Formats: sequence, structure tokens, C-alpha cells
Amino acid sequence: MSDDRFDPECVRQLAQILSETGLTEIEVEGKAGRIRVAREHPPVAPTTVAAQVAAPAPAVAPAVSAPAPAAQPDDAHSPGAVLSPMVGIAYLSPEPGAEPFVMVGHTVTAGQTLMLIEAMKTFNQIKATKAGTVRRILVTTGAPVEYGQPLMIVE
Amino acid sequence: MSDDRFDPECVRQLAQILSETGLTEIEVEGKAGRIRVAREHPPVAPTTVAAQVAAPAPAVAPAVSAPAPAAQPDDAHSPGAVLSPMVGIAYLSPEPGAEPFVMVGHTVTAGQTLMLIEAMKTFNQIKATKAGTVRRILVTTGAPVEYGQPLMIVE
Amino acid sequence: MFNKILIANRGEIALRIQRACREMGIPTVAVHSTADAEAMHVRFADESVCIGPPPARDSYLNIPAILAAATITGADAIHPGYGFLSENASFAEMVEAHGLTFIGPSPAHMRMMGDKIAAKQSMGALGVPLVPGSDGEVATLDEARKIADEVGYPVLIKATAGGGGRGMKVANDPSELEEAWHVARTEAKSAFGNDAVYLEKYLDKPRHVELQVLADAHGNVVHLGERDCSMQRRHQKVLEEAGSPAITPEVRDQLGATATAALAKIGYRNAGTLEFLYQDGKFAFIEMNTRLQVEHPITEAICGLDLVREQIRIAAGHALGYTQSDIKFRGHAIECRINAEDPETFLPTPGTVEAFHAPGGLGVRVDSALYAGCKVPPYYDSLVAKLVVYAPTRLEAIARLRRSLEEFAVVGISTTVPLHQRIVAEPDFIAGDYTIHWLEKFVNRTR
Amino acid sequence: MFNKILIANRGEIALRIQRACREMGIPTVAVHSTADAEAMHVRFADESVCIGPPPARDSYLNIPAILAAATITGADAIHPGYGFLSENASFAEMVEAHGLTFIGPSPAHMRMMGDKIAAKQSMGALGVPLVPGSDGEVATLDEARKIADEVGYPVLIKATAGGGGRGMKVANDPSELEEAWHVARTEAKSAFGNDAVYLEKYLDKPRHVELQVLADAHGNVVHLGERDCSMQRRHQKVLEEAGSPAITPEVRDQLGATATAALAKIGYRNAGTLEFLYQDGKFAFIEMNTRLQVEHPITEAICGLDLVREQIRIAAGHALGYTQSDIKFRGHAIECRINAEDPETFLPTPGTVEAFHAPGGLGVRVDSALYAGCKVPPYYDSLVAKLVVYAPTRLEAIARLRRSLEEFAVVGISTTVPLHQRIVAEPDFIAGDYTIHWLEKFVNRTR
Repeated sequence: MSDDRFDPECVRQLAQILSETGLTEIEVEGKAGRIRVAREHPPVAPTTVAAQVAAPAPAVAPAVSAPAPAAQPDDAHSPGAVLSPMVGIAYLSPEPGAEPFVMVGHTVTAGQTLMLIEAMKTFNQIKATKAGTVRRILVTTGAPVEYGQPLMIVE
Repeated sequence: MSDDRFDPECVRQLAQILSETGLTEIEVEGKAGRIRVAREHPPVAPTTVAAQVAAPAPAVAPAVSAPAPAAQPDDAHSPGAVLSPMVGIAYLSPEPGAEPFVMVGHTVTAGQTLMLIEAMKTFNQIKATKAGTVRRILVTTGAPVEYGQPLMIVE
Repeated sequence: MFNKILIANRGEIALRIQRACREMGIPTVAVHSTADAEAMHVRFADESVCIGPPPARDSYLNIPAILAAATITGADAIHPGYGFLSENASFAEMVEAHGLTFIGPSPAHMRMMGDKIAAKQSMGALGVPLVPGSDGEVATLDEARKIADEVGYPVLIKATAGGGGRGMKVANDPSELEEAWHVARTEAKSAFGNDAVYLEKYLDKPRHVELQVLADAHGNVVHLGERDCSMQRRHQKVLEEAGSPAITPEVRDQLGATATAALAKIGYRNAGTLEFLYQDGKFAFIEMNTRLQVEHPITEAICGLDLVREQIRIAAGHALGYTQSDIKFRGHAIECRINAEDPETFLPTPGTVEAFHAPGGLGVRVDSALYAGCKVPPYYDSLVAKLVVYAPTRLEAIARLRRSLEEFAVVGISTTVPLHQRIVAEPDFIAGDYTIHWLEKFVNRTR
Repeated sequence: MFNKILIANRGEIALRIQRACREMGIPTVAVHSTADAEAMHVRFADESVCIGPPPARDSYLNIPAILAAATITGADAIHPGYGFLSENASFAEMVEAHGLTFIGPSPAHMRMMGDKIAAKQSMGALGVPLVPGSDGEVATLDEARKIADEVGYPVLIKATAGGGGRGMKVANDPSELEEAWHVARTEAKSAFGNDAVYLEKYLDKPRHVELQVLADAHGNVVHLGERDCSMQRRHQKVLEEAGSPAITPEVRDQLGATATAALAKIGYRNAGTLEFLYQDGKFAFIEMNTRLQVEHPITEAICGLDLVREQIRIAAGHALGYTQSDIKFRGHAIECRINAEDPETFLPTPGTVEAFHAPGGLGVRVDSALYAGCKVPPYYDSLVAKLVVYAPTRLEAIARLRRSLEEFAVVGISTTVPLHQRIVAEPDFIAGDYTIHWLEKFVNRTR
């Protein structure tokens, strides 16, 4: 059913991206068909207003910091990003001194273990959801990670 | 002099309207010549933000009211507006029951008395600053007026 | 004192706890769902950890994630706020099992008070007043008559297995008792397969009056006076007062003495609130909340203590440092809960706050995590701000409340500010003359 | 009570007075210049009248316009706030001549205290302590020596006709007296054509301590304790505390008794403040302000009174209704004056406020007429907000102040919030160890 018809959520997302990026037109073609969204004038958008009036908060709370190591803000939105499903400590090798599960440049298959995350004294395997090449590793062994934090880019 | 050159105030006003409306171009032609203003992208304007964030105040202070009778908000900016130079009580006639100084449609000369304003038990003559025709009378005898309030339109 | 406190909550209460910590010089860790990444409690924290997706069960109720967040940030204590995990005894136990301090009562006391029937029995045995009635099942109509005469009409015949209003009948006078007895038993039998009933005095116009207590780990217990939370809709408190318009200092002292003696006896620790129904000069214990409450600021206003600071000090093992006679009550305080709800239909109104301006000036306190541009997500409680006013007298507090509500500006989402404006204009409210049923009727009448 | 009060002021103090009126049920009239048409005090008023163009002399100092505004709106009393016309005795007389009530002291008392030399003589004669020194001119060096020995060194030789620091010399010990005497007289002669000089004790490290008083029309006078305003820059108060870190309850009681007795004797009425220099345990009267002061909220915080309400009640002829023994001082309060100024250069920063977020929570009061989108015009005083914190102890108040300053957000214009953040971190401030010279030195040192 959802394959036969346009996906309203997709259209909404594209419209949102249009607003966010200030583009006037986006065209996307994929298996499900082609979607084109356009807006004649870049919107004087509520998002812009929000961004401006949200300004006090950065001024107020200079101390905001995640405990995580620096990842690019864009990494989480990268299509190849492997996001942490939990809060915990990252381990790139099965045990101290051992070879890491994967390294940059490695080819991985879907289901292959990429790293471990320890939470509540349990080690949880983080597996590749699709085949690809490890482009970047964004955390180090022993690093604290939060939910949704990008761990690797696999493309 | 001002006829020979462009009017910077006009240009600024048009730029302002451009920002407010999100238009990309405005062209105005009149006696004084032609002005065209354009901007490649409608600005993500501070004015817009200001207008939005100023919103609380009307919500907060529903009771705001001037003691003056209803004048159009535009009257004060009308080129023929006679503005009150003081706070006081308006009188359209020299004494109760007498003929009013002027009526709508009358032609007036510069320096002619248009009405009186009583302040601190003194009657102050409000005089025409230029010749013209009385288009509208915006106050009534006995009405309180504030500083800068439009009293008449003489064009 | 603690080195770092993790605050396992969100919204205004997370901010409230952060403020206390900051004033005590203790760094804080905020936890948040992905929906709250831009929230005030995250922006103000010294550190923050995203613990899960928007649904509370996956984030703010996600015990492993919260404990892992405490571990990776090196926090040594957890403040649960109210709601979420604040009354979860297992969570408190796990916090302690991880070598961290739970800022609250012992898990045993949380469990005791979590079982509402056991709580009543325990407190009743310690001399705390309960609703008068039979001790357990009433076997015969004659016995029911005898007890009803003792406690006085109206009385309620209730199924021991009951709930949800079924198997429950009121007898307003002796002539109605027999029918109520039979109907209640029949309903109980058909609804629960058990016709056992008990009898208690029916409170038809009670006030909700609750007592704030503080107890340290050294056996010191004080009460901080009562709050009147009778202004309720669907069992949700809407506006609270301290003190209660219906309570005299003598009555307060007496209830306080009974309650603090009972809590000292069981060795209760940290903050807690005993909730009572109050009618005809008598209290009936309903339940005890083993946590900080939403309406704690009105108590802070009249007794001059910072309750969160006291909670933290107690959890760190400090003695209260004052006794009951040091606690003085001054003036009157009222809190309005401002919810992101339509003020007529009470439907939630999540969305983006375009502009926010809080009232200011003398005697006005606002606790809110709103800011211009913030989002009110649809996943959590609709409480977005607490307006608390304080003045020397109740009538001055009401006048201050009225002008503060006029100043309150939230643009972009509807809030219940207009509801509060209507309430504070009502003669019954101004006279302090309202029971727990008043608001429901008022809302239905004026809708 | 009054039917309608016209507030002859703008900014936060106009809003402050409006709030008190609103809580008392009295409608208000705002007056404003064309620059303030969109200002908060106009938006919140029941009625508003534009009284002139931006310059204060044509609007907020325009007496005929203000009186006409009162007439056309039917106001029966005028509250002058502080600054502008608040200490103008002629204005007060004209208000009364128009049959309206001036909410303040009698014009005679305003005039008496407006003449700084006459004020000192009057108050000195009534037993209020002055700077020790000669009674008027000192004719000979021998006489100067004698008085200097009496009052103790260092002493100041001052031209009786003097001003602006000229004709003024310090003698730190007897050996310096002769030269100071000659130099002062020579300077006085050349600068003012008059070589008459007088002598007084030189206070090299005084604190500025002031006493708040309230007096009704029935002879009752109370004091509401002192404020310490030593944190000054170029004679402008920047931060104030109540009580003073340097004053004990005994010293306060003694000064209060002297001052209230003096004011009762002259029949003073309404609010007033006696300003003193305080050094080595001794007070020296400088002047009396016959109006509400900017820093009145810290007094409200520690004594629980609403000073504007009291002013209005007194002006309406009500008796205070309490005596000195009813006034209790509790806790500690600090006010930061937040100015639209660069925090380093102190240059004014008028402009548009893009975003405004005031701190909240326990013990925090903000008085400000700012809102997101408002304009701070360049024509008036740069004070745009007052942050007042209250806590049981001075150190807790400082901790609260620090966290509140962190929360304070004004976007679009620079303010002095960062200056206050630097001050509250200073050990001297935390220790309460600062005189009226401290801030000037601090600013120069850290710039």
C-alpha cells in the first residue's frame, strides 16, 4: 500500500529540509518514485524566528557540554552513521590489547560486530546493519557515549 | 533641492516594506521620479523577529487605551495632519455656542486659528502652518488630547 | 557533600534542582531524551547525557540508561524530582546498589507508602487519623447499623475487593442503610465475585490538606505546615495554598505533632508529604508521598526553607540543625500550575513557544523551563510553569496573583492561565470556601 | 483611598508603582514621551497619555503637560517615582494647588532636605550625627589645630564657598596641618574669591550606609533598617545590600532611634532615606532623599513590607498600623542594578532588545520594563533591570545572586551583567570588605 502511493511523510520532510536549508527547490528520485518540492521565496520561517529567540539560552548556559568526544554535528545525519542505541562506554576491541573489531577502510558485512558498549556491567555488541566500508570511527575505547551518538560512518 | 535629488527617506521606507513583506523587488513611480528597490533573498529580518517576539505585550496588557477619541493610526503620518503640541482639552469654537473656527471643506490660510487647546487653565490657539482645505476634523469640543495626537487634516 | 548530582528528570523540576545544586556549588548532570535535546534543563546543566528516544519508558524511565549516565559522568548522587522514577523503590535500591546515593527516603519506606492499604494501616496504628469506619469486613446488617451509628451518617458501604466506584453505596441516614447494604453487596458480588463489604464515614465535602515533613538520618523530624490542594480537577491539583484557609494554628500544631511522632517512630528520612481529607474539623489520612512535590514552593515561601537544599543535605547525612520551634510560618502563598492545555477543553497543546514573558516584582516567583523558541514536546506532562505568589495576608496574595496572571505571557501555545484568571475572580475562591469538588463543578458550569 | 493614580515616571519604577496600584485595586495613568509609546509602562497602564517629545525636559519633566494629563484623565494623586520630578518641591506644590495629592513628603520638607547645608544643620541640631569638625568657619591656624586635635587626624580643610574638590586639603597628622591650611586658603581665594575655610574629620575609607524610614501623617515614624550602598562608581550606586555587612543589630537600633526621633520632631511624612558615611563605628549624615529609592526592594525583602503600598496608604491619610517593635529583619538581600551600558567602558548601549529572559526560582525578584522586541531609547537613565535576591544568610544570597546572574539573558544590547558577575566573584565582596572607593579601584585594576 505505501509503495503504491506517495509518502506524505517524505514530502513533509522535504518541505522541512527546504525551509531549513533555504533552498527553493528539491527533487528526489528513488525506488518509490520521484518527489519534487519547491517554494518560490525562501520562507521567513518560524524556524528562523525560533533560532533567533532561542539565542538567550546559549548566552545563559555556557557550560553545556556532552561528556562525549567531539563528533561533527553532521555525523548523526550522515546516511552511513552507526548511532549508539544506549548510554555506556565504548570498546573498539573484544578485550584490552586485542585487535579492534574493525578499522577505517575495512569492508564489513551486515551483522558484523563493529564495537562493544558496556552499560550496567553488560557488554552489548554493536552490529553493522548493512554491508559497507568503514569510513570513520568517531569514538575511542573507554569513551563515554550517549544515546543516539554517532559511533562510526559505514558507507 | 529635494526635488532635484532622490529622497533617502523614501528609499529607506521601501527597503523596510521589502523586508516586512518578504518581497524581492518593489518599484514605485510618482511625480518625484521612479524608485526601484530589490534584494536577492528576502532578509531573515530582525524586524520580523522583533514583530514576533514583541507579541507578548499586547497579550499582557489588554487594558491599554489612550483617553483620546478614535483617530486612524495613519492620521498622525498624513502629510496634512495638524498634531497637538500639548496635552489638554480641545475646543472647536471660541466660546460655547459660537460658530466653530473652521469646518470641513473650509479653506484656511497659514496662521489661521483652527481650534483651542486648554492646558493649565490657559487657552492655546492652534494655528494652520500652511494654507489648505480642512479635510477632516478628528476631535470634538471637550475631548482630551495628548501630545502628538492628530487634530485635523488640512491639505 | 556530593561531588556531582545527576538529576533524573526534566522540565521545571530539573531546573529547580539544578538551581539548588548550583547555589550549593555542586555540579549537575542532566539526562534527556532526544526530544529534549534543546530543553532548558539540558542547556543549564554542567553536563548532559542523552539517554534515549522521546517516549518516557525509553528515556526518563529507562533505569539502565540513567545508571549508565551516572557512571560515565562520575555522579555520586541522583535526585529523582517528582513523577517518573521518584517513587520507584526498585530504582532507589539499584541506585544504592551502584554505590550512589538516592536523594530521597529509604527504599523500604518508599515501598511501605507505595502500598496504599498497608500505608493506611501503618499510619493508623501510629495514631494518624483515618476515615472512621469498620476495621475490615462487616459481616451483618446489624453490625453495619451499629458502626454507622457510631461514626455518624452519611456512611459509605464499599466492596473490600472494589475499585473504580463500583460496589460502593452511600447511606445518608439510617433509613437508607438497608438498601445501600444490599445493593453494595449485590454489585460487589457481580463485579468482583466477592460480596464482602466494609463501612466508612462518607466525606461529601472534604478539603485536600497535606502536611510537609522533613526528617534527617539522626532521628529529627519537623513539619513545615500544611498545603491546601482542594482546587483539583480529575484528581489533578490545579492551584495550591499555604496555609490552608480552613486550618487554624492550633489544628496545624496538633496534626503536625501526631504526624512527626509517627514518622520518627518508623525512622522515616528525607522529605515527605502526608495527604489528608479534611472535613468537619477532622483529618483522614489518604496516602503519603515519599518525594518532593510539585507544590513545594508555597511551603518554602511561608517557612523560609529551601526544600531541595534540605533534601540534599539530609541525603548527605547532615542533621537538620533546627527543631520544630525554630520553624515559623509567615504570610500566605499560592501556586498556580500553568499547563500547556486548552483552558476550556483541557486538551494538551504541545508546540513551539514563540514568546515567553514571566511576571516580576515583589512577592512573585516563577519556576519554568520555557523560553522563547523552545518546544513543548507532546510526550510528557503538560505542566510548563509554576507561578507562586507570596504576601503578608491571603487577600494580598490573591491580589498579587491576579496582577501576576495578567502579566504572564506565553505566545505560540495555549496555557491554563485564563482558567486561573477565572478561578481567582470567583467569590468562593476569594472567601477560601471550596472543597475538592468545587473546581469540577465550576468548570462544568462556566464552560 | 485614591480613585486613580498618575505615575509621573517611566521604566521599571513606573511598572513597580503600577503593580502596587493594581494589587490595591487602583487604576493607573501612564504618561510617556513619544520615544516610549511602546514601552512596558504604557502597555500595562489602564490609561496612557503622551506628554511630549523624547527629551525629558519636554516630557517627563514637563510639569504643565503632566498636570494636564492628570486633569484630562481624572487622576486624583500623582506618584513621582524616583529621579525626574520626585524631589522637585515646586512640582509637589503645584500638584497640591491643583487639588491633587502628591505621593511623597510635604513640599516644605522636600525643600528643607533639598538644601544640603540646611539639611545638615537641621539634622545635626536634632541629634543626628554629622562629620565631626568646626561649627562653620575656622578663623585661625591655632583654632584649626585645636579642633583637629579634638576630632582626630586625618582632617580636611575645606573652602566654605568650595565645591568640586577645589579649596580642599587633607592633613594626615599635625605636621601637615599648617601647609594644608595655607594651601586650602590660597586655593579658595583664587578659585572662589573667598578664603574662608572650615575643618572636618576626613573619612578616607567610609562605607555608604543609608536608613529607610516611613512616617505617617499621625506622628508615627519607623525605620526599616539600613542598606549598604558602598559599591559605587562615580557616585552611582551599582550594587546594594540589606543589611550592611558592617552593621550590628545594636548599631542599627541606635541609629534608627536617633533618626526616627529627629523625623518625628520635624513632622516628616511618607518615605525617606537618610544617607550616611560610616567609618570606625561612627555615622556621619550626608543628606536625606525625600522619595522612594531605586534600591528599596532589598528593604522590602528583609522587612516584608511593600514600600510603594505604604507610600500610597500614607499619602491617603492612613496610619502606619504598626510600630517599630513590629518590624522584624530576616535574612539578607542584595540588588544588582543592571544598566544598558558596556560592562567595560560604561558607555550607554541603547538599542533594540532582541531577546530577554529573566532568572527565576526561589528568592529571586526581577524588576524590569524590558521585553523581547522593546527599544531602550538613548534619552534616559541607563538602568534597565534590577535583580534582587533574598536568602536566609548573606553567603546564601551571594550564591543565589551568582546563579541568577548566570541565568540573566538580554540579547541585542550590552548590559552590566558581566560586571556584576566579576564583582560577586571577588573575595573582598564575599567578605563584605569594601568601602565607597573599592569598585572604582576594581574597575581600573581589571580593565
